[in-house]
Amino acid sequence: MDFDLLDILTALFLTVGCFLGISGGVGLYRLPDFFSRQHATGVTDSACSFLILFALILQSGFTLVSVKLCFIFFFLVITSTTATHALAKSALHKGITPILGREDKR
Amino acid sequence: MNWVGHYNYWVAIFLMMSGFYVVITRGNLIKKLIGLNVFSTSVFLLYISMGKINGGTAPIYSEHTLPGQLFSNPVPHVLILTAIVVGVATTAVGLALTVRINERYGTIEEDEIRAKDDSL
Amino acid sequence: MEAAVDIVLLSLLCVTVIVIVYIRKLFCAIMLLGIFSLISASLFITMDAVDVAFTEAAVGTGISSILLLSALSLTHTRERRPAHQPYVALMVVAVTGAVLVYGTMDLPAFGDPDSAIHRHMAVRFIVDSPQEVGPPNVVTSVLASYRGYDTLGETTVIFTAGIALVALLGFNRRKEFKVRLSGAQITSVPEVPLSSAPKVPNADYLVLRIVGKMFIPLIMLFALYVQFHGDYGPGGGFQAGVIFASAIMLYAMIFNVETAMRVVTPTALRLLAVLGLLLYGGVGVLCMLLGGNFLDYNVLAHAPLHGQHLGIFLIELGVGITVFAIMVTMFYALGNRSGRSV
Amino acid sequence: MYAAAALAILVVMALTLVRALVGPTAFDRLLAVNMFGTKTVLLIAVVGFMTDRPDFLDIAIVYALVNFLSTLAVLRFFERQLHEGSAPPEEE
Repeated sequence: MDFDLLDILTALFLTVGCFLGISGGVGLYRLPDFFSRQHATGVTDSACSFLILFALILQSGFTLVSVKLCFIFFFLVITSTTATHALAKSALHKGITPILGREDKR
Repeated sequence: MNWVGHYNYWVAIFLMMSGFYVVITRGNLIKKLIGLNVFSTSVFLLYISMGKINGGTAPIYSEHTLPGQLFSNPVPHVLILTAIVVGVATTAVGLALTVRINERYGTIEEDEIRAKDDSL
Repeated sequence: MEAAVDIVLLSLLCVTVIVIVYIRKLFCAIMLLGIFSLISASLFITMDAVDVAFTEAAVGTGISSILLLSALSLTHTRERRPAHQPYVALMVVAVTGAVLVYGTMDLPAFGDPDSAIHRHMAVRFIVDSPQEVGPPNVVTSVLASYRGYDTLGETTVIFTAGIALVALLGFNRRKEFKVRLSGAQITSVPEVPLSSAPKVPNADYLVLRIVGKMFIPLIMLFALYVQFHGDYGPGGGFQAGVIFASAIMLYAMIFNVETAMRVVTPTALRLLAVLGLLLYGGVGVLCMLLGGNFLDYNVLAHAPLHGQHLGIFLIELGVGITVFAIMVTMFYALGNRSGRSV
Repeated sequence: MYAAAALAILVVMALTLVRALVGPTAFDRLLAVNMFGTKTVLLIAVVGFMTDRPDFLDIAIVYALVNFLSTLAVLRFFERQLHEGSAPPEEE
């Protein structure tokens, strides 16, 4: 099939977005303590959702669908960051302290 | 008999049996309610997976659907739509009963309640 | 390709359930139940059940985890180690499971078009509904018009559950709660008078309050969109009522339940619950007065299709109001039980 | 193309699920649930495009809006535990 620019761009954005998502997942799985995991998900979450949703917007052009996708992105960015903020505040409030530096170096 | 065709039903039965298992063995009332929730979601899964047709889309006419479009079966969707909200309502009544039992007996472990009840 | 997504989601579902069964911390079980409803909602989407996925989404994250958590905070959060060995139960469950799996042997494979249930009712609904009832969303037309009487029954079930909850728990939590049982006073839950309850430090939830103030009107507006968009896309009375209720719950999460109860008072909720059901039944009786049968919307307007359109609009509104009022009543009753702010 | 994106998101969901099942402290599980919610939003959008019925994004909007409600509920639940000093959920 003929590869026009739009399809290439969508494929590119999708792969980068999914790569970021997977790196976030791996970060969530492997990092040692709560706050570093939260850092991993916080960073990749918004970036990955932006790239994937932007790739879908490219595909749907100027229709109601891309308006909905912009809404989703707007809500997603604000709610997930608020949730991460509230989570971190409550964790600190509860006394979970982040690991500062490596044990032998501290 | 390809297992791919029946995988949905087997997963639904597995969920049903695990919900059933939780209700039988666990004494904690809230854990039983969670088991009932799992059980009812498995029934929803069974109904919906029966309604799906390969190549069919959701039963909504829109400019995306061509005239001869094959639609999935809308009838199980209607049944399950109301069943979910009714399920939440009954879970809430169950939780209210659990709260009252806890205030009355001070515990929500089944055998402790039975012990306290006979002693009165 | 959808089959692959389907199978992976189903396997994730099984893994989640196994851990839900064996986890003893109830709080974590409720968190996993949240994930369980997330996976089942995306499963419903891959199986073309869009309205059902909508309801499961709105109910799963919004209502059921909050109600479970409110009840959990009033009871112990850890389950005791089961006393007796579960081998008998395991055997019983395995046998029933095996019989059921044997039963599914002659079920038609997943998704083949000529299985029995697709031939009779479904074809009639899909083919006739645009001419007879009108809205593009066949599920809404079946829910509201073909099965209007059943939906009236289901709304009454939700209404009764709300009454049961208020009867059990009630809203009054200020007075000392004493239980008189055969003379001996069993337990009296010491009510902490609200004034002395440690003021939840709302001040340091500044970010939450700002975002909440921004999002509560958005959620309510979206609920109204869902309510009136039910004919053309996924949505309808049930989903809209639940989403509206989660907007009020968000308000209660950020400020405490008392302020939320001053905003949406329990008496207003009782009135709304009754009003919704009355609207639904009233439309049915109105159809009878105009010469049609009960809940036969053709007579409501000059042309049958317009009558159907008006009828479905009104009863979806009635369902939405009742579901909203009952969900918020449940949240108030459970969340406010021990006098401490949720 | 969408199928690959959908499967990638499913891999991320599996990893998040592992953290939710294993997660030592309750906050890890809560973080995993929150991330699982955002990934479900993306999965719904991609599957909608995969089956070329993209007009079902309302469900993704609902999730995007309501997702942080359960996180707030849990935080309030912890706060009540802290204030009452009743059995706080034991940290393992």
